[in-house]
Amino acid sequence: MPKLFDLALTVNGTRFEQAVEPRTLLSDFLRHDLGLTGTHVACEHGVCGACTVLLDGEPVRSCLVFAVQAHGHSVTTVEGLGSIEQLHPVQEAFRQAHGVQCGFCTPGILTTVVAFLDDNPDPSEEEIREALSGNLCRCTGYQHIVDAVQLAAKNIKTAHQQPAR
Amino acid sequence: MKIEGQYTFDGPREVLWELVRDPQVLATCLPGSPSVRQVGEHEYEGEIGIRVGPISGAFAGQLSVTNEVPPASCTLTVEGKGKVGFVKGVGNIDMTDQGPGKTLMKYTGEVQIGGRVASVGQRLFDSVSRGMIDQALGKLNETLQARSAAR
Amino acid sequence: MTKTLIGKRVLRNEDPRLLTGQAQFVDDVEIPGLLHAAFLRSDHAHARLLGLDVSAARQRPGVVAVFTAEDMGADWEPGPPLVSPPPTAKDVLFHSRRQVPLAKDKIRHAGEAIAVVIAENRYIAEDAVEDIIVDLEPLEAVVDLEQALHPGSPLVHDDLDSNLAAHLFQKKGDYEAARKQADLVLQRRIIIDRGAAAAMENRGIVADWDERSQHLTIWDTTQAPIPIRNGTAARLGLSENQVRVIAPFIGGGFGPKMMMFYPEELVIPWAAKKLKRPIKWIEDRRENFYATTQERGQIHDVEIALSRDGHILGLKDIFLHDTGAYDPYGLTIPLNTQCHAMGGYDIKNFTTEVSVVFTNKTLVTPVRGAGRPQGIYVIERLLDAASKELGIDPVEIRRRNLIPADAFPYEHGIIDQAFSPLILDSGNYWPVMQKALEMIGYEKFIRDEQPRLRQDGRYVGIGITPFIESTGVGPYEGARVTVEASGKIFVATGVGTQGQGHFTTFAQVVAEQLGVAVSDVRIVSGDTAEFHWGTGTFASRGAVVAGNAIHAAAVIVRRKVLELASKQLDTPEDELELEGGRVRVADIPNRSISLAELANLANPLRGAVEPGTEPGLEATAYFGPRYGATAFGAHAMILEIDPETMMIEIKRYVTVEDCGTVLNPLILEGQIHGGVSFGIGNAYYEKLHFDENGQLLNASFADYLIPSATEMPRIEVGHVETRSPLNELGTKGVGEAGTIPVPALFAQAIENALADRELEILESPLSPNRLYELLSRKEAG
Amino acid sequence: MKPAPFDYFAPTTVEQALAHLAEHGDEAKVLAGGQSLVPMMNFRLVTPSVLVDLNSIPDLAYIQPDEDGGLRLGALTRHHQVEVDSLVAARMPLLHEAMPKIGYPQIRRRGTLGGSLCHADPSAELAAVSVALNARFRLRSPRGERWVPAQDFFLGLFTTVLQPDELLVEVALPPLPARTGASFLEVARRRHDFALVGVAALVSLDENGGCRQARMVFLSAGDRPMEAHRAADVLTGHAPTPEAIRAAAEIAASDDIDPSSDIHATAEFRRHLAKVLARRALEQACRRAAEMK
Repeated sequence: MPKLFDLALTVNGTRFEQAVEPRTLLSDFLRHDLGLTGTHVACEHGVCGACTVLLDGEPVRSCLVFAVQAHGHSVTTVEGLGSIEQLHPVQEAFRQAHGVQCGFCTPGILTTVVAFLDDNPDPSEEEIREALSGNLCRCTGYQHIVDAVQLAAKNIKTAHQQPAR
Repeated sequence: MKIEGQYTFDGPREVLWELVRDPQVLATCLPGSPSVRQVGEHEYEGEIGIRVGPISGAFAGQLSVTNEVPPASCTLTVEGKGKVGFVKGVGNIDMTDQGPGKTLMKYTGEVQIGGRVASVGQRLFDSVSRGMIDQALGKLNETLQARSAAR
Repeated sequence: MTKTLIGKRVLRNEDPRLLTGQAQFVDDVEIPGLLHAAFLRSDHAHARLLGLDVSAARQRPGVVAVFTAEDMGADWEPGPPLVSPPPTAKDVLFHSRRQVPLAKDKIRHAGEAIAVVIAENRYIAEDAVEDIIVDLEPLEAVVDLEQALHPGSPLVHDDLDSNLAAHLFQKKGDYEAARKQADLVLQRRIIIDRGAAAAMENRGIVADWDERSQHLTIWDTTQAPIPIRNGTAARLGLSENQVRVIAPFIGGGFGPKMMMFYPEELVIPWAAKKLKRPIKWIEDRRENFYATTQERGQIHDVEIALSRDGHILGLKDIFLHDTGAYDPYGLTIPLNTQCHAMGGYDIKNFTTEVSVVFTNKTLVTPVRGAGRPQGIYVIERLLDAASKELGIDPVEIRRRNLIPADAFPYEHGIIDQAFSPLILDSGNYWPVMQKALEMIGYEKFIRDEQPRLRQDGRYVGIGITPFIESTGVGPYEGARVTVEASGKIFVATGVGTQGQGHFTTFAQVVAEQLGVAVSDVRIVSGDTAEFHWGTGTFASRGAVVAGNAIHAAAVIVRRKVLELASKQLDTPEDELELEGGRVRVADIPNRSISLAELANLANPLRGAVEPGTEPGLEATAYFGPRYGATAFGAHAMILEIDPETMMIEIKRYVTVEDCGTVLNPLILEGQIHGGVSFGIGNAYYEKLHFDENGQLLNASFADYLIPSATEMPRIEVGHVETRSPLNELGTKGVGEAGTIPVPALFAQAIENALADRELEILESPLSPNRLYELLSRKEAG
Repeated sequence: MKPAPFDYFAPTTVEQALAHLAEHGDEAKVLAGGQSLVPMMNFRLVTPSVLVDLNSIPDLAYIQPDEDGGLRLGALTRHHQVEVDSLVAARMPLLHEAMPKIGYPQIRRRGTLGGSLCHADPSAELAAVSVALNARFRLRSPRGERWVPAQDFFLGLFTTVLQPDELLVEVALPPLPARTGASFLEVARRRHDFALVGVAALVSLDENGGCRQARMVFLSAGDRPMEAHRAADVLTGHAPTPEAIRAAAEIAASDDIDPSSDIHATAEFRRHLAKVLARRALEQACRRAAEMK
């Protein structure tokens, strides 16, 4: 039995310390140890993107990262984006454009898109589809998701243009 | 999956036949060169360790030789079973003289792969099996050269 | 009453929870003391189970129990049949062989469960599965549909004298006579292969037996919670009220989550009750490819007889249907195929004969489309062949054969999947096709664009495919609508939901009647503690059957509300209107009373109520259609193929749907978009590759290719509305419409793009490699 | 699908990492980006008893210019860094063109240059590109340091010259000859799937537009990156006419590669695709070279 590893990391702004088995996948640690079940697991071999989280701001597959590798780093999950009362602009756009059906792939898509729009605030449809190419969705055919990303980009831009009070 | 090919050995057919009929020799040509135990008149057992880069698996293997027509042809059956799945290979080999000190071996057969390794590793089979066969025949040829030279 | 909500693009009630990671899926259920299960599955497709040694696994630290078929003792029995063979139809042969909880004696498909490990966590459970020593004697596998029926083929079920699972013959008119009149008779062999549903959420089940209250709670990724509850209670010797089945948020269904009972659904609740501990099993993706049902495998030998002017005189379709290792789902799929092989066409003479075949492959049950795409593929491929033979434009030959508007209801005289007569209830087909032609600019493309592109050396093709979809079948669904003391509305219904937006469309139906905001209507679906009559979400029936039951209940509640309000406001009911959560006098808006007040008045705590009155503003109602409503649609596509690499780009994609009354266009479009991407997968990307030994070679998302955002085109959706006379709302189902015609359309468009190669496509799915083979063969002659 | 147990080390220096490798030898696997290794571990096809994680070692991720116009890249440089780096775009257009074709966006955020090369997947873009660019690999072990040319690094499927106690620490890319045009093309089922076949091509033209040097390396066309030597000979020293290019493509597809069959493509189809891609890549590379002053 390999020895446990004393893991310390920040998730959605909160610091957690816990001893874990080295083989524990970050996805399982978030879901089962921290109870952050918004991050979903659908393939566990790095293709579907449902488990995408932000590791130090970078979108990564949490099923391809061991929890111990997040030691001393900061993780953002879908729970860290917005709340039911206060949706993140990207979440709000997904609601407005019906970018959600069963909602299982959605958390991984939201984290991917938030990072994408940070890098590329004014993307073309082609760039959006490329950015989404690592996230599989079986319900939507992606069209309303693409619309949602376009809407989010537009809303975020106009929000920035509001004169500061 | 079908396998088919040929290999020209640097040695006389009779010597090659002796080697092919000696499971201890054949074993040294298998991946991981297992030591084999005879368990039947024509059946042998051993531990095959297959390694392809980072992918490795121990297989409890059986080897049997049937349909012998000395010193020309026979059927080799290799079976392995391990945690990652199973492999079964049946090959008919046919040897003909190819000028002085040369023997042409033609082989045709069937490789069957199952379990975990089959369900997610399909894109590797073809090149892995071809690689292993080439490797095995290469080793066999080395042994043959040594044996012939020794004579 | 004027429609205010139905047909509006209302945003979804369920989204905020889904968007913030707050919606509960089965794998999100956490219970103190929860144990985790992993299954040992067969590496072989066909084998005798000679021995099983689980002692090492039982000894591993963290392992609580290991169970085999033997350990289940008398509780070991096959699952129940889901659908019985048609009682009515004659000439039916049916051998019912159902899946087992854990394999005993014999393995019938790769991935069949042999033993289950229950441990402290999933990691340990998987470690222990590797400790189990299983002794299997491999048998020759039954894989090929035709060889399976040859005498001397190995048998999937040793007690049968062949691998024939079922045989069904149906006829309409007299094909042979029609054939004699024909100017043209075409014969073709059409082969359609298997695909997976591949919902993003794998299956899962959590079972929690409370010894003190003697109560079992099950969270299950099922499309049919109520039958699961009833069946589980019966198997475990419990009363139905001792079992509660909850289908919480489900990450996509697409058919296989309707299948029951899966072995895991038989084993996990049994084990939880035996160990008196809560147990969770979550399928992993590899298991999903082996252990979750699949569909589509059929081989058709088909013949069509036409007159010189392109009228179809008759159709004869003899086909094989692959049902996999067991056949719990009866004849649903092949019946759908038979009913769709005539498409939306006026075909007077039809003979169809199916042989259902057992194979050593994963079980087959409906997957989005459920036999319909195969039927449409058959007739549409034949019409394309005929249009070339007869020199009639592909659109024109279809127009000439479509069922005319005045012919509805159109009775075919064969039975459908529900064993009721196949009757197309309503429709107006040609205008739907016309609209699709206009939207994609068919004329202009053929006349101007295609020749110009061809001159530039580009291979761009167009296709258009009409299709029908039988939907909204019985038997029935029900619902209970309640005005709560808060004035908000609570609705309970039995169907599960897998992303179709039921929480919103159902709320719209209720809000429409009771004059409240859609967001003030709370829907609970798929929790047997809330409502326990009904069957499930399948066959594109949710919005039709449950939707109409909810509508009926809402109408009764509205009546109750008006009755009580008219007393309170002492105004005749016909002068009252419901709006903004209040009932008010039409012309005196300030004379009004809130639903909340009425709800309290209807449920007083003291005082006398009139004898015979029911308390509360609540009603339960049921809806069961006489027969299913049939939707119609047409899809059109323009695609470009690189004839050197066989890479394909879909340039335009147009769909026009007639699914009767549209409840919510936003959600309808979503259903269509998703259906089309599913269909594009079926047509070009998705194929389950079983080798000659029954090994599945692509049990991962790296090798099983579902379309991603970079493969999907924009989809332009048009609507035509022909209300169904079969239900109050006038709705028809649409859940599978997007998927059904795509493979046929795709083949048509490729043939059109490669017109000068005279390629004929008679198979699905396709792939670049396959297209290359077909074209090379063609050139070799 | 959960990985088997292993012991985990996160050294903070290369020396520490080498010490762990020396201690555990064959039992240890190096964890870089993990984007190929971890899926195999989740499937339990790979079950190392020790993982040595390089991600805590600083200064293994860098892109530096060489005075001679070449580049040096640290082994732990993530794909995304290479993809968006302007130096790479300016000096190594072939590499720049290939980067977006690797994996998926999220994979490129995590996956590393060195990890991909050491994994030695014959369908990897980077392996083929490194051979085409005459890359040199700096390997370190407790025994010291050695430089290995990319051509000699890849031995076969997932197999390289790396010893169990050896670590790839740096990749050096020499400058390209004057008037060198590059082209990277691949055909995949979905945009980011393993390529059915791909090719990295470089063509250097002399002042009269003749072909001074041509280079093609194929991916998914054998058990390692397959360099088309015979095809190159056909072009080198001649004018890159359409006929010459066609002939070179034919030879590359028939003589220079050894593709396998799988469920997505037969060896025959792969040879066909190789021919088509070779032709298109050579044409594009020539065009780009010709446009240079």
